[in-house]
Amino acid sequence: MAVVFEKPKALSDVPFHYCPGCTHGIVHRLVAEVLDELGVEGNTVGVASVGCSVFAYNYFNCDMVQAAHGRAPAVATGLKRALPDNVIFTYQGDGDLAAIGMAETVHAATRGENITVIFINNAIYGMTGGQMAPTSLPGQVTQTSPYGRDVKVAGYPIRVCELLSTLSGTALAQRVTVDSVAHVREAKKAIKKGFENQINKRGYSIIEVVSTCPTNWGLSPKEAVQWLRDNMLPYYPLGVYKDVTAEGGEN
Amino acid sequence: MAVVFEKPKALSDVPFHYCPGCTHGIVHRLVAEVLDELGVEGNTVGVASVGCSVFAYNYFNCDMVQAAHGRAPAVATGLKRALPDNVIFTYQGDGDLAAIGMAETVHAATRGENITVIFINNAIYGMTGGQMAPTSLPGQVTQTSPYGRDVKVAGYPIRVCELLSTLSGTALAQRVTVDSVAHVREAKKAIKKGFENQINKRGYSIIEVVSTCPTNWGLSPKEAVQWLRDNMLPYYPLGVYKDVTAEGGEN
Amino acid sequence: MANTLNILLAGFGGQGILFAGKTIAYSGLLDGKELSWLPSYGPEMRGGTCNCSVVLSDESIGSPLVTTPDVLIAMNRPSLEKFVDKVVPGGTILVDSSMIDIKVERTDVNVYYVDATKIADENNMHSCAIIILVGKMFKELGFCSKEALDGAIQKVIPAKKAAMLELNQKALEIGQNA
Amino acid sequence: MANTLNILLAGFGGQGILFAGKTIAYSGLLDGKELSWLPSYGPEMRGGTCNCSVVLSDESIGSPLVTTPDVLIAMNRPSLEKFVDKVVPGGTILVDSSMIDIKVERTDVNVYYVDATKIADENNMHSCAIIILVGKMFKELGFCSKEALDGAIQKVIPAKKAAMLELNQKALEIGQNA
Amino acid sequence: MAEKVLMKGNEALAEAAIQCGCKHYFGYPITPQTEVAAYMSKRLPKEGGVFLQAESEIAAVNMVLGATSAGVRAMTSSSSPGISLKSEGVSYIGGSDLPALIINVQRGGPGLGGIQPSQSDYWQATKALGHGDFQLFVLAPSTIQEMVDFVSLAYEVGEKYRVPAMILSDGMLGQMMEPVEFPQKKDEPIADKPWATNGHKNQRKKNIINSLYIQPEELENLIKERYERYAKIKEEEQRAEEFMCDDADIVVVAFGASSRVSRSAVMQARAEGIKAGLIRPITLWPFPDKTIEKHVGHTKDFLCVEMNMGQMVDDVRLVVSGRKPVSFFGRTGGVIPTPAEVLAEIKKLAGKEN
Amino acid sequence: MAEKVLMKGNEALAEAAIQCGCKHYFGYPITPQTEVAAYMSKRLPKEGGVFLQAESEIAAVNMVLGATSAGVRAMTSSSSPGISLKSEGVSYIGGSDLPALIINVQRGGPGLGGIQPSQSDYWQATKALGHGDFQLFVLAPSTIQEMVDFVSLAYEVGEKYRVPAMILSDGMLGQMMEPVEFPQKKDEPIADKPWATNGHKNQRKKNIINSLYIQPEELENLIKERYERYAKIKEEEQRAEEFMCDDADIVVVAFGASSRVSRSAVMQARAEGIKAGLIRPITLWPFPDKTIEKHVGHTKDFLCVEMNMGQMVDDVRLVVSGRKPVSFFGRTGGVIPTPAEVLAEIKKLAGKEN
Amino acid sequence: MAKVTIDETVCKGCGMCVAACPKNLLELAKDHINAKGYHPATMTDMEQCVGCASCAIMCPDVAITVER
Amino acid sequence: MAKVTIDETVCKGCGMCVAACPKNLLELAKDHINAKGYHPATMTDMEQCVGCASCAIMCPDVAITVER
Ligand SMILES: Cc1ncc(C[n+]2csc(CCOP(=O)(O)OP(=O)(O)O)c2C)c(N)n1
Ligand SMILES: Cc1ncc(C[n+]2csc(CCOP(=O)(O)OP(=O)(O)O)c2C)c(N)n1
Ligand code: SF4
Ligand code: SF4
Ligand code: SF4
Ligand code: SF4
Ligand code: SF4
Ligand code: SF4
Ligand SMILES: [Mg+2]
Ligand SMILES: [Mg+2]
Repeated sequence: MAVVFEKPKALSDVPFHYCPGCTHGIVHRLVAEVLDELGVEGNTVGVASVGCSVFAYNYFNCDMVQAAHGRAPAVATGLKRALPDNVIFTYQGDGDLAAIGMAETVHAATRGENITVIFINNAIYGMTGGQMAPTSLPGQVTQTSPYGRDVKVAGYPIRVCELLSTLSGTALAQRVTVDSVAHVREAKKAIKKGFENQINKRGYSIIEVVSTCPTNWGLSPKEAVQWLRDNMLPYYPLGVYKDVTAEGGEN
Repeated sequence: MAVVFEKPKALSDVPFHYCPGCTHGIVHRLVAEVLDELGVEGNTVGVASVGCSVFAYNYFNCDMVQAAHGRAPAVATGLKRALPDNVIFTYQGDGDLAAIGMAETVHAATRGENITVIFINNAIYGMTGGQMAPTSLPGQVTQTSPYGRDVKVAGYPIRVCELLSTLSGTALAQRVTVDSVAHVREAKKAIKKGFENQINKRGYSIIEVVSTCPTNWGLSPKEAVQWLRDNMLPYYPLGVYKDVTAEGGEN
Repeated sequence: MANTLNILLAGFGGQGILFAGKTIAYSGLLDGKELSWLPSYGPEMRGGTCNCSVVLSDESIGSPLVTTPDVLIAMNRPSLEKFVDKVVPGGTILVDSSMIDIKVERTDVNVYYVDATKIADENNMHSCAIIILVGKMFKELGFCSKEALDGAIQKVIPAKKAAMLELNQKALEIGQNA
Repeated sequence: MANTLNILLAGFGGQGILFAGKTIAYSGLLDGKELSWLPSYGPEMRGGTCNCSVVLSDESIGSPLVTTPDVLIAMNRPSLEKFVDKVVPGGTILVDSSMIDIKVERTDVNVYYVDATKIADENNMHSCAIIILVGKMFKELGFCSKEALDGAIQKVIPAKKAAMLELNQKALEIGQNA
Repeated sequence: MAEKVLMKGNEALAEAAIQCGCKHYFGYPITPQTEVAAYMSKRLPKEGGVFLQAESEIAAVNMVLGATSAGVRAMTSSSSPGISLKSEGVSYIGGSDLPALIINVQRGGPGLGGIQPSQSDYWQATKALGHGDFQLFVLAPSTIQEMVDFVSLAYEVGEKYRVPAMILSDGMLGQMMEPVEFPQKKDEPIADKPWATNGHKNQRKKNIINSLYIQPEELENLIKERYERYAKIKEEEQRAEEFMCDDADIVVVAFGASSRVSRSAVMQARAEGIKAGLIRPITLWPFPDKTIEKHVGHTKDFLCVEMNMGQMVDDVRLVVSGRKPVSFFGRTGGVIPTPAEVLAEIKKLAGKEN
Repeated sequence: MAEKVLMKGNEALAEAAIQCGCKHYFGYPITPQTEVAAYMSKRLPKEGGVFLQAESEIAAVNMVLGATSAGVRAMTSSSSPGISLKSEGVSYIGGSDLPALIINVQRGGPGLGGIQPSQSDYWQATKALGHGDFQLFVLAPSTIQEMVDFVSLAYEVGEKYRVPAMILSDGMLGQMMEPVEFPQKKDEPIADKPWATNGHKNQRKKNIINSLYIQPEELENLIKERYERYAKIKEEEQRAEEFMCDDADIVVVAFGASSRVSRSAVMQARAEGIKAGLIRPITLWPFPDKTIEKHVGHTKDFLCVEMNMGQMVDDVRLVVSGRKPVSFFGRTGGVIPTPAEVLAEIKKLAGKEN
Repeated sequence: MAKVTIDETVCKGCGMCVAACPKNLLELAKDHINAKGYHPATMTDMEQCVGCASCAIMCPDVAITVER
Repeated sequence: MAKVTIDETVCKGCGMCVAACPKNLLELAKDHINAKGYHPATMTDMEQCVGCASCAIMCPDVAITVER
């Protein structure tokens, strides 16, 4: 009998602190699998952001830096400029990337900063207990939109891939999800492409993973997956928003 | 004989500190003319940003607040939320709006913050003596891109209207210039529309004015206008990028 | 300091630790005592352990953080193991023996084992195990007046959740008879 | 303090104020003196006034900001008006009389009027008016050695701008004969 | 007298702000302060107010600057890292003479640090929350009741002198519940704000809110004028609580959370016959030097107890100025000292004396 | 000996950094510091280095955090408002034990303030450039030569103790030119950085750069370990210049720009027969208390001269601790005091004495 | 034949694997909890398992190893 | 007939008006400078002016008033 599925080498033995059914864990594993497959763990520096994934530095076996809230793209830029031949990735939540870190995100993208960004869009601030995120849906009830997100007051959700695809430095902007085996496989392909782009110096790659937060959505893991399908995916259509390799060109 | 052209009432008697031929002055006048025409000076609070136009608080006759670099949209938001029936505008340069203030800009826009933003894109940091701006053109020589902006290192210029037009809260995103009498007239129309949108509570309006900085471009005022036509306009096409009134709907 | 009672409630998240602490706190309020209630907070709360300090006193309260409890209510084994040695000599430990299969070895404290979760399950009041222990604590220590205890449970459960209130009242009673 | 010379150069932006200051500073460097050069900076420089403090001394220099100059080179009227009263008694004022149509009324200072801008224009060295005044200052005060002055002008003008160098050398000479 | 209710510190503070007429809250979530925003988001819409979750702490503090410019009572709250981000904005508020209210529910630092209670932002709050010469009026509550009471005090003093005010709280006070009572709403109107930029309606000269003064002398004069106001605040607004100080040999100085612990320790010391007392600074800036001064004479030893590595102790030393020894005991990183630890320190000093 | 050249302070500092092996500069323009970036943008590409104009000061300081994590010598520079924006990042750098270099070319504050020279960020630099318990190694140059020399000192001390370092300069020093000489390049290799996150190459355990410690005790222990390093720095790295102090009755204490003015005043006072001296703190943190202490005995009066409303004076008072009077003279908002003004203050004290 | 191994100590009883198994072979243990307080996933019928690894692919805690 | 008034004290001699006048009526004074040090714009032939205000519209310093 051969092992057909086991924990990737690039993941440490520290058990995840995530809530039951939280998709952060699946995405961690996919990133680690890609590091394994590309054989770059020893050459990689990951940047953990501030959000539920803040402890990512414990989970990946590569070198890790923990960045301030929203500043992972800047930290990654500093690392990449000092280590142009290493592989640098950030792992960021929607609050981190699209709220406090919006300027750093737009500028890393427009600079074509040669990094790979894993972006967990779970429409909420998980870590701090369920406040509205820039990606929370219209009408969504959160701790800080207790009557449902009123777009007249709190504004409209931001579609990050669409926004960043207007920038010349973006090499890949793709939205995936992990609600099913097929989608998980697709997500992994996208993540792999994001890392390959970096190795081929094509610029900024962002893989947005539409994710769940069962805890702060107040749903069971199973219900959360269904809510994601029913509510998130219509607002955040899966797909490739920019891909310079498809356009046939380097950046 | 009747006066066919004179200084608008909403401009004070303080002479501008701008360099000879700097188009900041033209745009100030247009804003003041619009305030006059709409009769809203007494109801308006302007927000001066940090850049060459920092002293704007001396020039407009309405109440004025001077904001920190990049934070004019946040200050304007605070004002507008406290004074929903007043007219609030910001006057920002490209460094202010598109570099340090990018997060505040994107978020004011996506919130549909009911303000009017006058955005002076002169492809340079004027005030501080000619450093590269987020909008400096590829190859453009500035104090901090002395060998010409190398997009591989410094990244690509940001097209702000294109970026913001992806956001649902943006009511108007229009790019104009003031290199000729005809264009000045067009610019004024756009500015007026931006203020009318606000009065009609349609959301965030941004009027990007492609401008000159003769001093830091190292050109005479006349040469600067020509440089703008030859270099800026091809990269920053004039036009309406988003207009909810044209789309026939409120926001 | 004799008139101060330092209470620590500890278990998993989801076992009603904070709620029970609040009930005790309200009983203090209704008795006109000084009191404080302090939860553990932070990411470790998710699914992990959760605990809550409650202090009842006749004097104004210094630190609301209970590090050496007079009373420990332990709802799972890790919590008991973590805090058993912190209880002051002569103190009280209430153990949910449905959840905890070990015994307290100390002899200088009073230990009460109640099969709280099992009893709660049998009575269809799954979330009320800890309230049974609060009832037991009341019986053994009389930390407040009867009126205060009854009033407290009404305070902490919103009026519209009458069914919940009834269950909890019943749980308190079961505890007092356990 | 007798061996310290506090020099203030003032005029419009674009009149070469900072450049002239640098020339004087370099002459100090070449003479092995202590020296400092401090420009006014900031937005008011744009088109507005511009000035520059240069201190030459045998001792290490305290404040590089010249508020009470021993020497004032004034290139426009607002600058002269602003600083004329700050010059120390017995000090020196060099006035570009092409640009300034008033006279200094103080009698306790030495004033030299040079039609610098006009002379420069006539000699096709429009930007060198202030260097003419530096030459004049050298003649009247001998603030440095001749070699240092000649060396300084070569230091401040890049080698590739030979034509500019020549013009400036000529300007210095004109000034020394003015 | 209103009924006492049990409330978390963060929520009580938020409710107090609403009762003070604060209808504009701008903030960004951070533990252990999130409940302030959560509470505001529930209550303000019903009060016709505005709750806005900003995109960052920087945006939030600048929104507060804007709203305060407009003349309303506005507020923001955060915890240590978020407060650092606000520092430029706070300096602008100070430089623009605006009476905004900023809450810091401190946690352990530096960096991301931890989320447990701390007092390690004392220096930042009292000396340098931002660049330049300026001060905040800083209040340190030690009970939930004070979390409530100090909100109106902060607004009142801030508006009277046109200075920003801060409530320097901590995770313990933010998260804990105690019985609290809200004062009857006062009918006193909120002070007039003739300087507000709310549209001149062609009826007054235009107002400008600004912190830029390009002429150094002008800027210096303005700063000196501001320091005259600070001097007045120092004179009139310093506050401290004294507990068993009058005959004390050993005076503990502690604020906020650590003052509660210290109070217990002082009582225990007294029970053991040691003449201990407690000075609890309520205003951290202005530092209550008059109260310290009062007790320099009879005190044999001062002991500062803080949840940091030693910050306020410098302010105590500045007052005592070598006349008596001033020692320090601190826990940091989120550790709350116990009364027993403080008592041990007191005993050490008592032993030394006796 | 290398030839002396005339250079602006900002440019000399930038050149010095390059000569120290700093190949990574991240900054954002601000007056009066822009020349640092301008110089770097010209030179670094030719040195195979990286000049990057960041989108903001916040991004810049976090880029420095990233690059320093990778093990290189990196640097950022700004002026007062921009430094406030960096404060969260600096706290992270301190909390991550990274030896980054930060330059503050101070201008007048608070808020946008002015652009003329100032020293009003002394407290911020020495006590609280960010939240939490931590310190920077802070150097105050007073000449262009020191702008050069202190860069290598800052890197060396920073790397030795793994603490961030700051050069606290001001607009006067940044903008002025003086003769300066660059030391021969030393062949000493830059210290090894086994902690750097530069890819473990499967040859060592992974490295983590982090400031988060969720267990308070763990965080406390880490902070205490760090404070042991600080204690060592205090012991071994404090520096000050003494000028005519040995027999002085009146000792002026001043750093940076104001120390130059004070030096002139002291010389004038001596010329007039007043026994004045000058202590010039070179390290602002650690504050050179040993030097002050040395002169408390014979000194009759201390006079602090600063370009702010009185900040370092507290540190002097903490050392002097009431044994001698410590007075203060300051100008602020961008005004540079004149030697005559300082002399007048010295004379006042001398008059009082005699 | 395939073999599925579930690491009970890290399992959080989320049920993602249960939902993912095309053969419906997994369930959450009803009567015991692990040290973390969760009802861990258990295999009901190993014989039926086709080793498709769907369960493992959907497990957020990487608790499952599949051999075939 | 039209009348163009140029406020010399605020004019910065930028020449924008000169370039804008369709009738080419404006020039920068060659032989005098204003208090700010600029050669101000001057009208060469008022008779020819059509009062189109192009000069004023392009003047960044609002130095021009046009009557008609
Ligand atoms: C400067 C700063 N502001 C706020 C916080 C508090 N904070 C921690 S995580 C977080 C939000 C995380 O949300 P997101 O990025 O969506 O990640 P998730 O937890 O949802 O995975 C916030 C606001 C902080 N640590 N630092
Ligand atoms: C926090 C902060 N960073 C930097 C500066 C310095 N600064 C002043 S203006 C300016 C750039 C202005 O450029 P832009 O916004 O394009 O306006 P312009 O001068 O070109 O009109 C900068 C960087 C500042 N005042 N504050
Ligand atoms: S709070 Fe939400 S995002 Fe965070 S670990 Fe739990 S489920 Fe996942
Ligand atoms: S520097 Fe440029 S933008 Fe600023 S006033 Fe001068 S010309 Fe205008
Ligand atoms: S490997 Fe496939 S068949 Fe076997 S248990 Fe897992 S999902 Fe079911
Ligand atoms: S998916 Fe993993 S964690 Fe969830 S129940 Fe199955 S084995 Fe356990
Ligand atoms: S009004 Fe028209 S015609 Fe007359 S000067 Fe101006 S531009 Fe020329
Ligand atoms: S456009 Fe205005 S400022 Fe320029 S030259 Fe003409 S009148 Fe003068
Ligand atoms: Mg999220
Ligand atoms: Mg610009």
